[in-house]
Amino acid sequence: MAVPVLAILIIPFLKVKGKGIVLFAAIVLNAFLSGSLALQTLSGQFLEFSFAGSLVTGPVNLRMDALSGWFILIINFVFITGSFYGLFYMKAYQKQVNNLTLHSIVFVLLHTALICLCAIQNSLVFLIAWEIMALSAFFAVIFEHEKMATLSAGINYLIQSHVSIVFLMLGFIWVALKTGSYDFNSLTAYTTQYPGASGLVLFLFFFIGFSIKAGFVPFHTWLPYAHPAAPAHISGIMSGVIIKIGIFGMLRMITLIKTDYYTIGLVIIAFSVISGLYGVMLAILQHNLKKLLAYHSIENIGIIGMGIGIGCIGLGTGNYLLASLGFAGGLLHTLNHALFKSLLFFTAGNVYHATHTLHIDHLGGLIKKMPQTALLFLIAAIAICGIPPFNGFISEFIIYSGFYYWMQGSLIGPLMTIIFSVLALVLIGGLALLCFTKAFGIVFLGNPRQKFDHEVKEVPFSQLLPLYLIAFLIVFIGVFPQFFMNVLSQPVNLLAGLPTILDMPFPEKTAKLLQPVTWGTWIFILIGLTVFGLRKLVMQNRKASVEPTWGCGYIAPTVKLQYTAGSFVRPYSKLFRPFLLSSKTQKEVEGIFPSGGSYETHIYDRIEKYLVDNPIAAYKAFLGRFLFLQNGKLQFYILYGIIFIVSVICVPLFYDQIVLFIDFIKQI
Amino acid sequence: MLSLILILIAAAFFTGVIIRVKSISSGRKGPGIFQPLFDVARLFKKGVVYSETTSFVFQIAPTIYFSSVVMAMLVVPFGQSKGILSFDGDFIFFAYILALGKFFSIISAMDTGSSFEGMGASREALYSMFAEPAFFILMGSLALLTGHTSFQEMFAALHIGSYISYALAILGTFVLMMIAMVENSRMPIDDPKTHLELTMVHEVMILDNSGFDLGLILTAGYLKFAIYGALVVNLFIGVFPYHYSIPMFFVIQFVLASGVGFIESFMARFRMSHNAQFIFVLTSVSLLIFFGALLILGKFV
Amino acid sequence: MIGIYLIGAFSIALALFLNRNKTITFILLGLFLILQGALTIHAYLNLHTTELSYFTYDSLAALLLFTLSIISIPGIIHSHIYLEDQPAPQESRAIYYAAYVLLLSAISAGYLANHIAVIWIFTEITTLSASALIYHHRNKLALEGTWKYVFICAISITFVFIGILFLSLSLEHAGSDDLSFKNLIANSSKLNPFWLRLAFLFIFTGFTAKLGLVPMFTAGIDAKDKAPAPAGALLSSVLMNLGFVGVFRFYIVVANTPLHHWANLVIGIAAFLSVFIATVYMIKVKNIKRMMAYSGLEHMGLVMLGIAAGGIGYYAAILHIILHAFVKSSLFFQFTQLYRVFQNKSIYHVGNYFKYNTAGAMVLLLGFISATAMPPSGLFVSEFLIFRSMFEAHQIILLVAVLLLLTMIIWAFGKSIMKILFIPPVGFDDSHVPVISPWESSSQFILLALAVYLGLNPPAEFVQLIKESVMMLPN
Amino acid sequence: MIDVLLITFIITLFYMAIANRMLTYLKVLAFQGVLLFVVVFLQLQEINPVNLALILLETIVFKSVAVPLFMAYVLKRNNITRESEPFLPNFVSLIITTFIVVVTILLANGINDTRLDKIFFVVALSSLFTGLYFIATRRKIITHVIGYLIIENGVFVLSLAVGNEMPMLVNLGIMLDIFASVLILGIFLNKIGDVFKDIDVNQLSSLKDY
Repeated sequence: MAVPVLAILIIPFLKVKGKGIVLFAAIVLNAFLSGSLALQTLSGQFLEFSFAGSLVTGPVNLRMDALSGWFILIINFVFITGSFYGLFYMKAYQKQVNNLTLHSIVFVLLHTALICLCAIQNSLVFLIAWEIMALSAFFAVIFEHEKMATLSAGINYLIQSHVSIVFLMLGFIWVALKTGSYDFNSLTAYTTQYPGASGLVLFLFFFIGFSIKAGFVPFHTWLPYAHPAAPAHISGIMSGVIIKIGIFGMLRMITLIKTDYYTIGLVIIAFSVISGLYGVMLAILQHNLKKLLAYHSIENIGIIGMGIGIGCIGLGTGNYLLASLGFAGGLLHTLNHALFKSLLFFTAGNVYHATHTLHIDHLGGLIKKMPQTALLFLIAAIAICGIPPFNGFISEFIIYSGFYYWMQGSLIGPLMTIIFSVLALVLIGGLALLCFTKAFGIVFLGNPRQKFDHEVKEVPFSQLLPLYLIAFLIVFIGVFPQFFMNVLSQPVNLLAGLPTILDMPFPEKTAKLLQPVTWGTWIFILIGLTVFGLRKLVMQNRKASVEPTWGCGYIAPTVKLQYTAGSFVRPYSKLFRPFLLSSKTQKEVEGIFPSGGSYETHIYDRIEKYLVDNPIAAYKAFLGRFLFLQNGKLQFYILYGIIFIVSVICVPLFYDQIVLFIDFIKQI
Repeated sequence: MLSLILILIAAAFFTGVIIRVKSISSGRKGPGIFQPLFDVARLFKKGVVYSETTSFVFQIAPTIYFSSVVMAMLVVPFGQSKGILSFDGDFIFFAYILALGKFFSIISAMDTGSSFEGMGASREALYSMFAEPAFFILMGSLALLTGHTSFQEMFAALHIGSYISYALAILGTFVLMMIAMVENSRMPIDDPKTHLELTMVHEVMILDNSGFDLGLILTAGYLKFAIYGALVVNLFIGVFPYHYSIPMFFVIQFVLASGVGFIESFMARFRMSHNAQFIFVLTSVSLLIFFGALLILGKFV
Repeated sequence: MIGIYLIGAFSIALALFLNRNKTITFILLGLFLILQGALTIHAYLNLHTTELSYFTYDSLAALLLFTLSIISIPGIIHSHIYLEDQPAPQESRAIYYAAYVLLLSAISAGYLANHIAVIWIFTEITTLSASALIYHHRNKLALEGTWKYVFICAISITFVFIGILFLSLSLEHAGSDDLSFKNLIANSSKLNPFWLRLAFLFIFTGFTAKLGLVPMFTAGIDAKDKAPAPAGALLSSVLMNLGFVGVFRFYIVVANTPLHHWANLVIGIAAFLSVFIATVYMIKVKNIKRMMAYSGLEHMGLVMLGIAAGGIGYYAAILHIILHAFVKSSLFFQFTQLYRVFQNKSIYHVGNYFKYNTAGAMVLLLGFISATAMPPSGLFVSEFLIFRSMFEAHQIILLVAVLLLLTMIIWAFGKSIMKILFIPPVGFDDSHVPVISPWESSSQFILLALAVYLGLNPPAEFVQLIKESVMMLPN
Repeated sequence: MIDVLLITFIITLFYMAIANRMLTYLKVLAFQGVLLFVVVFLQLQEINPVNLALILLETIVFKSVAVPLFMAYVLKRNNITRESEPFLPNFVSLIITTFIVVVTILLANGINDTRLDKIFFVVALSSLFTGLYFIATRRKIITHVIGYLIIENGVFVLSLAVGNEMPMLVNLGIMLDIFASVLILGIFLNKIGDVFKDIDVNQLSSLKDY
């Protein structure tokens, strides 16, 4: 890990261009080093390094198992593509040299911290790495820090991640007290030693801590602010890997803490269902492209969570097949989400690059100006809706089959859970479809809704390169999932608690599961191509004329007549009003010669309002009551001292009197 | 394989029957049963007109829509005989591949930049979103009932025994049919014969399609009907041998088609604002089916 | 040695007071620094030896002396920069330096004193010298601040004296009337609890004025605000430590008596109230210096919570107070540069510091991270240990309350610091912003780095010293 | 004899409570200094010249001559009005002072400690609290200083009440400190007089956080 240090030392003393190159080199080198180890672990090895550490931390153990390997690979991939994309995205900001320096430094730090988090198994050091990660992410987010909104979003994120670290800290303190060691193994030791409630509560501590980072509802409120505020490649990385580190932590704890997995599973599923539904419900109504994507991250975290939940239930009921299905779905969806979400954010970045706005209703018709971006966005959109033939479908399919597999021979209680989770999952799918048809349709299709004074053009190809790479992977997973299934077998075994040596049913089963799906996908593509070919064949000797859109007899349509994002989702928002908190400001059109009307809706997060804003407001009001203390009057200052002394002397006396009195009462 | 052929045949006359029933019940003679096919054939011969706002999306969308329906058709079994493709959880695949088709039809509508088509698109998206849960829960309860997770196995293992199961079958028929209505945007969700764009759902989305593409879309529509019909049939013909089941297939398809015809001729379309609620009723009904399944399995005490 | 030191220091102070020549001033200051260093090394070399019968080189003193000598060097450097920067009359400079040296030497002597009355004397001397420093600007507000500080300190020092008298009353059955801590600890079993209770109460209350804890923290805030930043650095780091020494040494005595639990209760209450009040004002205050001062209040509260919790808390408290001294002083030093850029200490008129002085901005940033005890700052470790000790002492509810308050503090502090660093100020013309060389900030970087190093990877001797200094406490 | 003196001391406190001239306060302070000297003189078993000198210095020279003169000088220099202008009417403050004395007597009664001389203790505490009360309720800053001096006298009495003597050096240090602090207070008082025209406590309440 000397590379990042070196890079950080070098970067400040370089020209802007040099910085970029060094940064990219450092990331790649980092990725290479850690990736090689990760690959070893995925082939089933278990690596352990131990450092002496310091007097405070005690020995520091780095353990890399298949789980770490899987996540490290995801991180590396997203970071390489992200940094490469960032090189070009940041061209617009070449003026701000210091700022770029800071940015590059924290970028490298972020990458290193994330990789370390996957390996470190000493709670103190883990916490430190965790906070380094959070802080560097914070600084990466507030790159455009002259905007107040950006900054406050960043601070919001910082505080919430601090809350998460507080929860983690409490958990670790607890264990450290009981076992006297900071090593992660002590978690296992402790929970095996005292089975029952304690383990469960402990896990809940960690669960809350990690789910703040992962953005489970209701701990999600930082997420929709932080993502839009950050530069595109950072939002891609945040949504791609940083929230995933929360997932990683959860999985890590599942492997370490030995407790009642069944309950844990139910808890996780409950949270995930809520997150999934709530995330997508709000996503639909967002007018800011990035914010929309951010809410979708919450939704996808929900889906991943469902997978993990099923896995835990499998563990709890000792049904290894179920466990492996669940965890496989969860892990695979982690990868998938990292892929298509980063792709979406990068494309959104391209849009911002070209138009300098992210407000959906100001965009439109971009597909003609920037076809490649549009295509990439389309692919990602289809993938995130979980529609074949792309990767999103594969993981959702596994999770579905997990649910249906769990259904066999389970009792009424679980069945209820299952049916409602399935219901939720389906609704999520449908809503996602609604949402992304809206996003794609409004942003890229139709006519431009607004004239830009600057020319809107496609970004250079080199900037699109990493995007194509991601898109390729998306398609690849969609078409050849088996390959990744085999890669996944090690981590899944680890989680499903099976000995890694013997070859358990998992790969065959999923292969058996996925083989026909793959066929289906191939056949589908085949059909599509044939039909298209046929069409081409038929069309070539037909005349194809180009006319204006059919305006139903109205001959002078303007771009203003187009459906807007708001109107597209209006029927939906009318139906879901009770769950949402939307305020509208409108100016009716009136008179014979109307001077002009307007209509906007503002959506606000209801959970945020009642769970975050109001309590904090009350808290601050309460604190504000005590502002009289430092009132500048000397007499009062001295009075405080007297009051303190007198009360310390007198209160016990009275206390004794009261106690005596109570005893007296009792005696009567 | 068998199911494929049967569905194709059914698709040939299904829509025709509907139209015929409607015209008869409104006292006209009406066109021949196979008139729709002729229409499509005519369309295939025609040239096309593209809107100038459209892009490549608009061009590929009908193709993908069509092929998604065909793909869906391939996984539908017929009684004992599997579809071309049959595997655990194929109904998930079924639903999602259709969703792909829908996705593209919606964005192609958006592609024209016309306000009407946008309107239709938004409605379509919303309705299909509401329709899907019903389908999944229905399948889920069947899966629970039979212990299998693929169409063919489920239907094969599905044997009508007790009264509850009859009730379930009826309910299932209702749900499937209604989903079919939503998917094909027929009465009472949508009136294909309406003349005001503002009240259309599906028709308005394809305003700008023409020629070959339009043909593809229409054909896909016919196929969809037949597919859902086939699913309904499958609810009943679980164990019967072919010489009963195949005629049964056509009878049921015919009954369904004429039923649709009657509904369309004697019933008014719901108000747009009520549609969503109505569609969600399907979900509740399918939940009832789920409880019924629980009753049968005796897990519900 | 201590004799030499005191005489030397006082004479140097006198010389500085009289002398008006710059070069001689430098020489004298250099001499003092050397003397200071020598004392520290001497203290470390022969630990546990007593000189002049009132001064003992114990480990706590050694640690704090080390801290003080480290801080004094940049302190003097920044004072020089500060004084050069603004046109002050020659004699006011002379007074400033003299008071500075006097303060430092008084504090060092106070660390070393092994007799409570002697600590008392030197504490009083610090008050006097500090008042001179606070009044350096000779304007209305400075005057008000000084007046309050002096008066509050006078009152509280009287409290301490009353406490001492009660203490000597409590020595009734103990053979000797000697008030040195050694003797007290030796006879701790024979002390009369009633008088001891009163004594502890008064002494604790008295020293809170220096320690900057509830109830007598009030004037200290004004003092740190009004004093020139390099002096404020001392007031909010090493001087607080002196107050801590006063309380802690006597706490050791009490801890060995049945009153231990009661004392913990009193300290705990005061500590929690301090954190609470710190939060209340961190949210509202717009004056950067006052904000730092309140954060000092918060940290002292944490330290005392550690003491009250006991166990590992003792260790954590001492670690925390040392690290806090480094961090807080570096922040105050940084403030001098900040002020030079903006000529204003209200957050409204300060901003986008990152643009004008990047190195300084980095210091502010790292200082913020350290002051809010986020990892990887060293204070994280000590806070972690403090929380751990509270957890261990089953004060879960208290812990949760404190964590809530701390979160609020981080929010408020972060908001202001980020504003300072990044948001451009309203109506500020950066046409004549002085260019500040990054090297000025180097000393602050060193201090912060030291805090991190001592926190995360402390050398064995360091840990050993801390262990020794809490050795006398029952666990 | 000592008791008589001490009672006189308390009476002086009462007198201070009702007196409303600045100079009266100073005179009373001087008188208290004398009283204290006599008390200590009678207290001392054997006359140790150094000790005697020290006490002379501490009481007569310092408490009853230097400080009152210095204060008078400050008064004149800042032409402070002669009235003390308390927040509360004198009558009330008299009652409160009495109350304080009564309470302290009761408190002292509660304590049973052989080496604690009760009456000393009572006098000490009552003057301590009276001083604090003065500081809390008088409007002029100089009355704060006077209050502080009363407290100092109380502490001095307390130190007599406590049987054992401090070591000489310590005692000296303490005394010097008090002297210095009073000096400093006076100096700053002058400054305040220069800076703020009238010396009212409310002038000094601009350093606040709300």
